[in-house]
Amino acid sequence: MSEKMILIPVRTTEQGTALNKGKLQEAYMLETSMVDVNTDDMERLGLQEGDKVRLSNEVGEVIVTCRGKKPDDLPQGLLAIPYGPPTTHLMDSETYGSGMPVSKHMEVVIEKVIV
Amino acid sequence: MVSATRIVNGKVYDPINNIDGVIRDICIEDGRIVESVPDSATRIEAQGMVIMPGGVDIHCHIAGPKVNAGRKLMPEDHRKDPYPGTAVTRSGSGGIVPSTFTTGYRYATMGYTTAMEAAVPPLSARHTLEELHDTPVIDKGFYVLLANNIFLQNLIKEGRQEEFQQAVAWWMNATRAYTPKLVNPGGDEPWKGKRNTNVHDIDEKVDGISPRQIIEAFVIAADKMNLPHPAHIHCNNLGHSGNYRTTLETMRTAGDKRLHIAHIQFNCYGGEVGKQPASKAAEIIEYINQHPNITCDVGQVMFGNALSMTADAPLAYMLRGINKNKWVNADTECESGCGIVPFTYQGHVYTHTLQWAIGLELFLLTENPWQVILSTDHPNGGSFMNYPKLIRLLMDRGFRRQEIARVNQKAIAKTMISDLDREYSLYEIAIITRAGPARALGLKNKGHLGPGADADITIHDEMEDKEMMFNAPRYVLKSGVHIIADHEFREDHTGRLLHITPEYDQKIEEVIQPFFESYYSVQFENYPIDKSYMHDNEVISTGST
Amino acid sequence: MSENTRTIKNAVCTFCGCVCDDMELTVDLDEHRITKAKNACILGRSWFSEHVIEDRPIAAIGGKEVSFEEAVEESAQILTKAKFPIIYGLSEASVEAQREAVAIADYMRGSIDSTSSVCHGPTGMAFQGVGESTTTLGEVKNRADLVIFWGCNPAEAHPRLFTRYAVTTKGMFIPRGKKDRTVVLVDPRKTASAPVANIHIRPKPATDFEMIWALRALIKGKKVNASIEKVTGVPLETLQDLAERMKNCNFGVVFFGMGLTMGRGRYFNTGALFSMVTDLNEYTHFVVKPARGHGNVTGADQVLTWQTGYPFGVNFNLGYPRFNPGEFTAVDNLARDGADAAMFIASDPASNFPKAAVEQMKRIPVISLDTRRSVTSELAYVVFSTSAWGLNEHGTAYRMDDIPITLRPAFESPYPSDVVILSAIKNRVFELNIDKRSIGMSARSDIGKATLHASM
Amino acid sequence: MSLTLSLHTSPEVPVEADVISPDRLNNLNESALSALPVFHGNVQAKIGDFFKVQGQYNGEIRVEGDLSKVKHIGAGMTSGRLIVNGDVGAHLGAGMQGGKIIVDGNVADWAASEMTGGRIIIKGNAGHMLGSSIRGSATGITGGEIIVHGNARNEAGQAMRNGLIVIGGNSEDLTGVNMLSGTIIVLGKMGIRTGAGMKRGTILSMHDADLLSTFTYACTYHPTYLRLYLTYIKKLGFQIDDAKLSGNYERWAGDSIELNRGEILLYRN
Amino acid sequence: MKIKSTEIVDTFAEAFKMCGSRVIITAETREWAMAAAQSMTGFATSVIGCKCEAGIERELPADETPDQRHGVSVLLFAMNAEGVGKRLVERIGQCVMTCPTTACYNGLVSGTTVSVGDQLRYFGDGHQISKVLDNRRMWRIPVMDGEFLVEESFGVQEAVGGGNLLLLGKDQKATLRAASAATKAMHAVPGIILPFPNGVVRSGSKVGSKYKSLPASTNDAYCPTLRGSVNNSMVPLAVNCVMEIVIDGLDVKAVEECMRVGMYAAAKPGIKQITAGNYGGNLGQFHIHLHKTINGN
Repeated sequence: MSEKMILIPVRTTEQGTALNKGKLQEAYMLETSMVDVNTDDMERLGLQEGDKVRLSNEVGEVIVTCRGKKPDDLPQGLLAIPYGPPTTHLMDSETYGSGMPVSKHMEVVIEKVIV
Repeated sequence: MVSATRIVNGKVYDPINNIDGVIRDICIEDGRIVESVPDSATRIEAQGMVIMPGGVDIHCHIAGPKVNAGRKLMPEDHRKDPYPGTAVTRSGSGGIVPSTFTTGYRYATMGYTTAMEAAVPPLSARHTLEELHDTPVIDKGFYVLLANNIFLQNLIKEGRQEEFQQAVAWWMNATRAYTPKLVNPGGDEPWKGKRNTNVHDIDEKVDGISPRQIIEAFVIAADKMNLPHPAHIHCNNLGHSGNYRTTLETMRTAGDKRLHIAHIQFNCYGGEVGKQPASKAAEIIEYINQHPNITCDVGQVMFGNALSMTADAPLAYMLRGINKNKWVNADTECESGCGIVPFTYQGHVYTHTLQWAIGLELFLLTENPWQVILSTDHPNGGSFMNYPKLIRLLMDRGFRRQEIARVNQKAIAKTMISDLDREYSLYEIAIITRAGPARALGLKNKGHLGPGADADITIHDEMEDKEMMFNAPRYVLKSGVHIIADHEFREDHTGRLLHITPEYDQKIEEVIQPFFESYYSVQFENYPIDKSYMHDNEVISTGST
Repeated sequence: MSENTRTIKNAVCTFCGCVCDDMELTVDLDEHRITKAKNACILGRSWFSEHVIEDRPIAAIGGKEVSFEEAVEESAQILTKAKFPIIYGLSEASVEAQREAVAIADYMRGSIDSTSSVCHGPTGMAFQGVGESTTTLGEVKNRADLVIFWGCNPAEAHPRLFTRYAVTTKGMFIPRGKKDRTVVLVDPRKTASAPVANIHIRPKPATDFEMIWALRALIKGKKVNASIEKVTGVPLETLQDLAERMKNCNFGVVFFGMGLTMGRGRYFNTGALFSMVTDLNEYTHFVVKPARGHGNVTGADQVLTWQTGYPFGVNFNLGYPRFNPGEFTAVDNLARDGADAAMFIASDPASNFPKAAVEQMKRIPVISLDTRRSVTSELAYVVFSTSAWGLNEHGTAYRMDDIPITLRPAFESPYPSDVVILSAIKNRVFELNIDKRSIGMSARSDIGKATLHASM
Repeated sequence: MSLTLSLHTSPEVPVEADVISPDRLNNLNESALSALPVFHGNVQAKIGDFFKVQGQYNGEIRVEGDLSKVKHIGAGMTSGRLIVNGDVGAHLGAGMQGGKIIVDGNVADWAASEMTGGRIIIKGNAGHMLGSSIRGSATGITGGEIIVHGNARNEAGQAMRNGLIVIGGNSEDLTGVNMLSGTIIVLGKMGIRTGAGMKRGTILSMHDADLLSTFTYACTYHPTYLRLYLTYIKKLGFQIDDAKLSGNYERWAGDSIELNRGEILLYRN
Repeated sequence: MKIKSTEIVDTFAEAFKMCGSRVIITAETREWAMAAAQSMTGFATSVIGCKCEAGIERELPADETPDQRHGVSVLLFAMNAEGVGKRLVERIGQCVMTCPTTACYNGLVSGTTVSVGDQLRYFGDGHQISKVLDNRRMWRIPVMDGEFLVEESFGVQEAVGGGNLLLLGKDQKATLRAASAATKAMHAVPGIILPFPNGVVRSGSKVGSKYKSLPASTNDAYCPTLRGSVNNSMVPLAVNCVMEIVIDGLDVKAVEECMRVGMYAAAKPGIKQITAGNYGGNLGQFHIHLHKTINGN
């Protein structure tokens, strides 16, 4: 089961502190491959906390780990991942004449990875 | 090291030394003018040329946060005026606010070798020093904005004049500035704290203090400290009709103590607020003629592009209301405001022509050119690149008439500009662009060509067209270095920072620090500027009381 | 922890754009690390504590350790031979290093861009379009009775924005701190910043422009189509209430972040916000402040502007600076125009640039300067290990409000600073390119304007 | 025979070639033409390094090949005809004052920026900022005609002050943003935020559009003047059926934040 | 010289230099376009009394008008460009702008123009909108049925007024029939109008009057009733009715052609003579000789 959703790369304290440890370190890799998903959405998609999901768009695809967020904290249809390599893998290099690539509000398809 | 140079056969204009067009040699060694040099010295043949000290700009805006904001604001302006680099110079961009490199090179190209940035919030002094470091060739300094400093205002309100003076001295040292600058004294608090209002009268009290009290306090402190250049003031009500009364009152407040009125043209308007602007240049200049303690720079308006950038934030907002152009406001905590608006002066517009004519009236009516210094308040009245044209307007009556005929005649009719036949001589030009500003600034080694002076020298081909002549000196020497020869850049040069270090009682820090810790957002210990920012510098002595 | 420690007061944290200068650092001089950072926020604490000297070669070419001089020579050669080289990064570097980098770009005639272009570049572009009413942070602390956070999450990105500058701190006219302020958060998500807000407005994602536009109309007393609720998910009454609050406060401020700059609309989002704040100054004093970071990205804007006239995305191909975001910005240079050499200074574009740009990095010679290994240094051909600015080196950093702060280093590093490396490369690039630079260009002010691209 | 420039060597990095313009190539023979300077990245090169030059200028220049890395073609031109066969890089016809450019291919960003006169016909698609201003300036094109048969991307006609832009396909976001005056006709669909900040001027689309809340519906009518425009562009080769010519259009006034003197017209039936 | 049985007098029509313009009126239907045109050209017979002379040149099919709607072409003449401008503003403002669904375009390409839409736009009270297409500026003036579209400026050119034919017939019936036939034929000539009712004027005039206040008075030389009363009567025996056709044209060729066509059409049984009015050749700039005009073709 897959669905189109909006992905917002975001900052988190964990990402910030992990950054200081080093981008090639595990803490950073781990934090930047967590995706926040609305728990109602998770239920609909049959997802459990910690499940791997595939996010894909025209640019690329990544596999990240599900982290449930209460519906009050994160609206339905919205995904959040701390900035890092997975989010850039989905980023188009088109900058609309601004120098700024598409870095927020990326349309992605989310689907559960069946192990 | 710079070798010795002898300039021969040129006609020398050196008003400080009473030399008016006399052919004589100028000798240079180690960056200074000397009595003589060995025969082995490099010779510059200056037959048919005019030799003057390097120009001194007493009031311009060339570095610091508002200048950089103005720069950043205008990519469309830079684009039309690229400035390629050479083997000895860095590239940059021009326009109304050129990049730092271009600023320095273009001043040099016009024969100016010293320029004073006229308005820097103390908190941004470090930024200003960084830009001045990247402003080549010229010597430079800056005036630090203190009149709307809340801490200082509190001392004035409480009548603590002695501590006030100590605090001003502390601030001068902490920021490495050249003199205190007063902009629309008392006007920041109504702007920032009272929903963008302003102070309208020199005796109007806002939160218990009036502009006159502030002006008085600075005039006295500067006098007591014997600063080389006195308080440098941008008067209240600048740009408003009827403001000449404020200007007269401001000058009267100084009594017989020294005071410099900045870009006074913007403060010579008759009429009532918001209507019927008229020229009161004659009234203002009459006062100045009778009061040798006052100096001013004109702030001539030149037709074409300008960028209004001022610590007088309400003024910029008023201008924005006129042209609805992009507008910058920038508050500096406890210290200052700032406004920036692109502006174009147009000959067909009544008020613009009036402003232009008032500036010329001031020049042409003055009895003592030493008191009336050439400036355009760059870039407020137009770029400093207009100086050669302005010089021609003063020197060439025929050209002036031509230009007068091209602008708004209704405005011209309201001034006496058409009746003024005066033509400036080269000697007088040397006064208003070199000797006068150097003297007003207390720069004993600048503005003249006597032994001991800095070897900042310009050599111009003598030409009928004075604009052409001052547009491009054939040689420019800075501290004895041959920067420009045959109109080409031959060497780069960094220039020096000019600043003062008046003495103060260290105890004043104990008074300042608690205020600072409560209301500033940086640490008190991190506020004063350390030596690493000083680079080449020269302390101008304040002398003893 | 050894006994050999020292304390540094009023030290500066350069992790985020707050550039807090009230750190009290305890430095273990034997271990070369900071053991305590009093006053630091969670991000600052990790910034200080995690900084260790990595054991890396001072310089390497193609993975092989080389001397500093060899690496400088190779870098200068690469940059000189390239037809379309770029320099990028600069955010975690001092003003002094940034100056050298611009000089290199000038001498080599390439492009230079800072991390601004993928951060607050759109803010700079909006500034160029409409201007900005802004302030230093101290005035927010002293005066702001209405504080709006729009599309930013200071709790996780600029924690001390709340405590030191804008919310809980007490100021001259805000004697009771937060009690004297109304805090509004605009964010679709309930972020960690939400608890501090008196009002949390949650528009649908990417509808900021529509919402600001409606607010502008409401502020001016113009009609707003009722469809606004459907578009933004925010009721018209909520917008009306916010508009009234903004008009009626004494001193209002909006902080905003990448929720605006990165979203669809980019500089139009920020431009709309700037325009709204300008509109508000008709009624009261109102300012706007990009919540900027990392480190000294603000300084990069400043240095580039004073040296070239433009804040980022500058190109020197023709021998003088030109500016065009979308053309001379790093992502476009790499992904579209095929930059043929790159020098990355204190940044890690290989980990945060779009795939197409990273692919190009892999095809061309890359020079990297960084304090620690990164994805970029891993793919670079010439790698310099540098000391850490601020922690090991003196210099200047600009706070998000353009206030320059002098850095107070904690301990020495065995690695050279950015400034030293860049200065050496600059000198060599200058020598190698001298023939490209005309000798004796006219110094007459009426000449020297380039005729090429008169239309540009 | 007209003058023909055929690309023989693809540039590695962008070539800046505003020299490819009738004003600059007039009156030169083949070898002089080949020697004209262009910038290849930061290296001054010659036209001949990239193009085979044939023929003599007779009022017309033909440029052929994949020109997607060649920028500034026809920039600032004042007269003559420039015919481009192939995709072309940024800044085509930037600041153009007169004459005619015809592109049989796609064009990159900033085509016709700050144009003041003349006509550009693009048979393929256009990029972003078609007929826009350059950064920082408040005024885009002040005259001339930009005719795109395909699609255009963001900010078509940004800050336009006069002239005509026709887009046969779709346009993306911010069509006619900050427009001061002039006419933009989009036969296809438009993206969001059309006409944001517009003071005056007309934006027409043959499809429905999501408009900002600061635009106010006025009426549904058939504006007589539109018949002139549609007839005019019909002659330029666009398919305009009679229903559109005499049909009804919704008129939306805006942007109320600004002068509120602009209009967006959406075809209804 | 004769055409059939009608004698063409060897004389000339004395015509005057005027200034002319062409106005294209379009509307949703033919009727509305015609209504506007008729209204606009009403009371425009003689420049002396009406300050201008105007008439419908022809109807235009939709594919000939700028906006592809039914149209009418109107010519308007006055003594100078300024006069044309003023009359156009008055008449377009009062008769075209007021008429439902109309639009109004310049129909004459000329180096000299007068501003029309540029004046009328103020009716829009600030809501008017200008549009420039193909270097022509149009004004859109909001009105209650939508918008009135009018071109900013109209071309004017030197033109010819006062071309004329006098038909001398045996009785009123025959003369009227000939005049009708003539005007019908003459209308087909492009670039001309016949400003009088149905193209015919019976009250031909001469310059001056015995009454000081009148600049002109009845053309007594051609009044049959005065044949016995005046010395200079030009009415031959057996002629009992005279009618005149006045022609204004955009150029003298059009007027000549029109007169030629008119003479052939009018030369019917019962028309004794066709002549033309002149003032001895001292007043008008154009002398259109009848014989030459016929021979010219």
